Amino acid sequence: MKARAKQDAAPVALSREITFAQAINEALAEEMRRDPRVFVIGEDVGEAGTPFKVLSGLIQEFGPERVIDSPISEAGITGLGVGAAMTGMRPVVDIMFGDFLTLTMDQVVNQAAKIHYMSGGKLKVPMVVRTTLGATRRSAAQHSQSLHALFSHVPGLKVALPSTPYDAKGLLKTAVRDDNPVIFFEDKMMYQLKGPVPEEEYTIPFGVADIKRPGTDITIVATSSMVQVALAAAEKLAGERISAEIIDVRTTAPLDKETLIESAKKTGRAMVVDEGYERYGVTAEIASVIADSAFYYLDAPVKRIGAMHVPVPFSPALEDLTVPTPETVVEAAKTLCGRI
Amino acid sequence: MKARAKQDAAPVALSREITFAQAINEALAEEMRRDPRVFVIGEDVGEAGTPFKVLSGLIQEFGPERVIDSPISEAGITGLGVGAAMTGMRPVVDIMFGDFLTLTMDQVVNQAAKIHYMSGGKLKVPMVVRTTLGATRRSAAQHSQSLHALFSHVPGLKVALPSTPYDAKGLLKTAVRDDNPVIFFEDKMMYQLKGPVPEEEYTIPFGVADIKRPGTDITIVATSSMVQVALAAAEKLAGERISAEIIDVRTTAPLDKETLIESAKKTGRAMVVDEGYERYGVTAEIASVIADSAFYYLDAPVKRIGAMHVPVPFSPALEDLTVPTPETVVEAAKTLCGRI
Amino acid sequence: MKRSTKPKPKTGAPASATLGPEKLLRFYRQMVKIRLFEEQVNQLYTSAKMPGLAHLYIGQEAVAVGICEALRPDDYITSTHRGHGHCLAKGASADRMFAELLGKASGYCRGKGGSMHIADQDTGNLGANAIVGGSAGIATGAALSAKMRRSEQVSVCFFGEGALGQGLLYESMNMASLWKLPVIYVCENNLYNEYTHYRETTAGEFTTRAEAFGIPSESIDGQDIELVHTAALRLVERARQGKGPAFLTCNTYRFHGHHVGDIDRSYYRSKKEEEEWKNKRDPIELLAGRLVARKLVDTKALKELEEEGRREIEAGVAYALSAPYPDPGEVDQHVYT
Amino acid sequence: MKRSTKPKPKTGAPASATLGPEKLLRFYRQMVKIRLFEEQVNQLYTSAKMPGLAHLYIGQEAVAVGICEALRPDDYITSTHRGHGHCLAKGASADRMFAELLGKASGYCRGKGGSMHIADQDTGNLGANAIVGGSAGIATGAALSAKMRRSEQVSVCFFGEGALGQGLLYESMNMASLWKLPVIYVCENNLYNEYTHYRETTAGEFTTRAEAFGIPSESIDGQDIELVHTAALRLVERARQGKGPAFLTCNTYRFHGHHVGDIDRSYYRSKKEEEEWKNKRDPIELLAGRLVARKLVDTKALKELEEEGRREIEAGVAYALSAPYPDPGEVDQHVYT
Ligand SMILES: Cc1ncc(C[n+]2csc(CCOP(=O)(O)OP(=O)(O)O)c2C)c(N)n1
Ligand SMILES: Cc1ncc(C[n+]2csc(CCOP(=O)(O)OP(=O)(O)O)c2C)c(N)n1
Ligand SMILES: [Mg+2]
Ligand SMILES: [Mg+2]
Repeated sequence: MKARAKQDAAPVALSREITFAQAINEALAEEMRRDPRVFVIGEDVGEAGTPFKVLSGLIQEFGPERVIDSPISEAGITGLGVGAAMTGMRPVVDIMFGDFLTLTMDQVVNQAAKIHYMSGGKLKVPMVVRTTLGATRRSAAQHSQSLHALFSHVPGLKVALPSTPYDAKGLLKTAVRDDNPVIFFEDKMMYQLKGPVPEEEYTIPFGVADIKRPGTDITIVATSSMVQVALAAAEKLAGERISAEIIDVRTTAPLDKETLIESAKKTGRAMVVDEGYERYGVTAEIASVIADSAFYYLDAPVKRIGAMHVPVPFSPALEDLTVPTPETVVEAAKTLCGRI
Repeated sequence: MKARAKQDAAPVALSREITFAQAINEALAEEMRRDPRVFVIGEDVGEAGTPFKVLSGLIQEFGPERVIDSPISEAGITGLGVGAAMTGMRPVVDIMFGDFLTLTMDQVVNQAAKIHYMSGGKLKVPMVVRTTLGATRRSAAQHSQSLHALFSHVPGLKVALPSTPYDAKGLLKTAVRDDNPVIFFEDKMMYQLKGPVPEEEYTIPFGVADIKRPGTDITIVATSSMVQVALAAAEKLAGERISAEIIDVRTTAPLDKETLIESAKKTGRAMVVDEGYERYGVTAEIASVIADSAFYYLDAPVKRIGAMHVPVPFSPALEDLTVPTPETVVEAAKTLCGRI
Repeated sequence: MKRSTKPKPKTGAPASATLGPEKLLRFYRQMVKIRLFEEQVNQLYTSAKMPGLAHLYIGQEAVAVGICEALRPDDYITSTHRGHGHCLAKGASADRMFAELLGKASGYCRGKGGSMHIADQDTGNLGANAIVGGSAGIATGAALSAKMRRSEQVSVCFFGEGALGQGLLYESMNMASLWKLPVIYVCENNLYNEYTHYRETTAGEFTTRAEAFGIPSESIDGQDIELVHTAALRLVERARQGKGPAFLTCNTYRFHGHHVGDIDRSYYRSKKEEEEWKNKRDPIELLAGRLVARKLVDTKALKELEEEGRREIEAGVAYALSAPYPDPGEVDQHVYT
Repeated sequence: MKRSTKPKPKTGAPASATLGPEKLLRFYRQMVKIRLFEEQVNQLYTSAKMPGLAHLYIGQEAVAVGICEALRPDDYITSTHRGHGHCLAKGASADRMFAELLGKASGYCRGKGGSMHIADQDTGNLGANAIVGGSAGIATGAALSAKMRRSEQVSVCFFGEGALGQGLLYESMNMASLWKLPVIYVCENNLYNEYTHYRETTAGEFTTRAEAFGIPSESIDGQDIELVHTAALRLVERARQGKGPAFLTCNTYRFHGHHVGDIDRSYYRSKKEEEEWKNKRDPIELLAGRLVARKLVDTKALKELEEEGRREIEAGVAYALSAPYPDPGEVDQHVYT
């Protein structure tokens, strides 16, 4: 299983700790209180509060008119979301497992992403699709994928991938306020991760990477729960006197190229860790961006670590081999730094 | 509009020239004659022979039992294809525009791609999804996309992108004979492109890139019609004494890394040209592969040229700006070679 | 989702209204305008002045006009690849539509959408859609939004019978029925999915497709604008009163090819069939005949109305032809807000 | 697609057959085996011996057994996330199923599929599917294939009533009806889509969903295996004779939670409802009662049959527990053929 290291210190001094799931819940509740146009639609989002219990309590506060239990119709609810968003509402569509996004692709890729452009800027689709990613839950091939690369590829979409409770709350609030369709990926293995989250209102802008741990020898760019894996790896690397700088992109679209490039220029070595499939995935874009702009500063090729190119196997004996772990990241980092 | 340069000399001396559309038609007809399990299903594939007239005549030879006119149900026909493929048939599913693949994603990504693996190697899905890509036809945002990156990302799928009539025929025959699901992309702007195709039977293996034009100064890797664009660019570059090696990957999955890397090592400069969106697209993977393995041989960062990150606009005044052209490739190549 | 409050009816003509002469003359004008617009589009195509293709609405005018005339300006419609008629009927003006079709900056979508994506927010047109059936969710979502906002708006989803092949339509109808959303599904059955007769692609009966979700469903002659309009008034009013969705099949015919380039049609439909529809079932001729028979107007007056329409169309196309293309710098605008 | 040749019937029991004692006893044994298998699965879960989750079929046994007993070994089924019952009923053996559930190399899918993806080609099981409704196309495609190969095979698509929310089902039924494909859609209505009652997600009546596509549709008591089996015999025979698809709703109930971890269910269904089904509508008890009442068997004999089943299950789970995991080298095998 992916290591779930405790999160790094958040930017301000904070005493309160809540889970990733609570952070999501709070963000939605606050946005729904703030803006009556915000509503949630999805399967078992009502009384059940989703199978992950992430939305528990929302229906009690906001009622079944704003927390809508839907039929098992992923394409349909996404389509309804698009139409509602175009006409003055701000829907948050809940797609239980990121794997089911495959059913929504036409509504997301051909409709939501393109309507603003196709209408010459007149119509807009302020919709959030909240969904999950991540393996190692023994859920097999159709409930374990990390498909964010597919959406990062499509113009008109924004893609957010929080890695801590703090980021989850701040990014989700930004997503709800954004006038563009946002695909918001939550690693289901992180829901119980605890971390500091202030009581006060805050949002986190899209397109601003976060240096989760500063370092000097190697840049490790990571996404979602791989940030936690990278942080765990950094801790081990520190023991071997390799100082790793961990950068969380937070949003793959928009991508904060500058922060990545600057770090790579500084350290001269870069790695990208992501739980999506490595081939034609997010690591390829990020590695290319770094390799392009930091070319003359790099001491070694940018190393990519993504998921193995296999449908996620059920057997624990196999599944754990398919995703990056602190150990594989440490190995790769050491090799990159010439320590093996 | 993308330049449609005449194709390079084919490997053997050939007198007969046919169009890309005819090559596709011949490949299917030959495979259907050879193997009674092969059949075609899609919208208007029968009497109409598809809107592009690519399948004209097939229904006359093979009858409506093997050239099946379907309802407008992209997900449905793909699903039927998967089931038929699992039970002894070899369906060729026709998805008129590559943009409509969004409707088939669950059947392709969650079913076709995974069934062989999930069943521990027992079931298989020998299905071909034939579809189109390419802009500059004034068809706007929902009929112009080149979505092959989405499928190249998914384990279990193979993705073929022929760039000449010769390759179209040879690769399609291979696709039909392959026991895995293959997504086969035809640039609709290339259907009238003519080129030499032998009368004799031949197939082209997957995962073998083709050096369409040898060169020494710069490697230009391209896909689909961008190979034609690159060849036109190479011709212009030759006039400026830059010798470009044009490599057609022919299949993005599997990818013939070796040929690309060897070429880049030889020339020291590499570019990737693809009509899909550049960000998180095919150029990112190919550039990363080259940047990784040819790192110590490269004189400059690998340059990527993909489609502009916008939904394809209708207006000709805008659409032509969004795709790579021989001119943009020439410019980039010259810059890369330090000539500007 | 459970709904407790029912918005009480406020507007909309009573469904039983007999259609007065002004209304009928307005229908005539609107239908003629669509006809002339489309003929002009065809000419732009054949004279190579229009980029790409277009799908003409000629023959189906009574559907768009009959329905849209039953709507409030702020009611919503979603449209299809064959969408010019819906767009005009909902109130868009010809000049900016032509500009859009020619890819000009003054087009409704700044030339970015073209024929298959014309949208006009000001008249409630949420856009044509080039994905068959692709707007079923959007129209239903607009109805959900109207209900949530208690705006008493109604949403109309236009689609061809080919869209009955798309699963999204059924997913959407299920939710519309469950939540009693104010949406009318208008199925324009013009007999063909591109080049294939609907009987080869469509099992069972049309009306039952919606009834399966508890949605009342009717099938009517789509060439008779009085019939279409009367049905629309009734169903729209019903929806506005919170009584839920309806499904209306309008049986019609496209007089031209699937798109402007579809000239040789003999392999999929007979000349005879085409002639019969054109000669006996032209919605404009049918209404004209009635107007004259009922002595509401004479043929000369009709001719004048037509000339008036022609002038509008000619001015519109002239405007569009001389309008400038968008600036190259617009190409990457509007990807994000 | 037009079909001219109609395969002539060759096999299959006549639909009017009265069910003899051997057949009923076999049903009993099969249902008990499924029940015991699932109880064992629950135990594996609660004792933390099984990775992940599983969706128990307990309470629905009469459906899988009643249907599958009407099929030939080479007929096809597609199954769901709640698929152990279908798999056993179609002929798979418990030991290799347990092995699969534990992720062992000797599992039906070498441990790669697990509970939600068990497939067994040898018994015609094309696989469980973790996408609700995801196998509608596959089952229909298998029927198309059978028809094209003139193999006289029939295909059964099992799904829960939640799958009525998925558009793919309607797209598939339309084609099955158009082309008279030998496929039976078996909708197991166990009242709940996960934690939501089907009335909140499903508009209209079940039977009309298929009738809308011209497919004959019936709704029966899914707890009465004689009823289920008799209906299945009739519909399967009809399909085999080339007379086309059918839709069969079996009204049933899952006695346990949505999955093994769904323990606190009071927020979505009452204890009372559960008890009533368990006490009065248990398909195994119902059949046992009849067998005894008809004096075909005594309770002692039934007990023995149960013990026999228990031994098989216990041997199966023991086998699986001690079976080895797949070699790490298998992880990237079978991605491609
Ligand atoms: C999802 C999808 N599949 C296929 C097409 C190609 N296509 C465009 S129009 C059309 C036929 C539509 O028929 P119908 O819905 O009856 O509308 P009509 O053209 O008759 O107005 C098809 C198949 C498409 N645009 N979208
Ligand atoms: C497409 C899709 N959406 C959602 C889910 C999550 N999910 C798993 S089972 C289930 C409920 C299924 O209900 P039903 O079809 O009635 O089957 P049952 O569990 O009652 O046997 C849901 C929503 C899924 N697996 N696939
Ligand atoms: Mg039609
Ligand atoms: Mg159920």
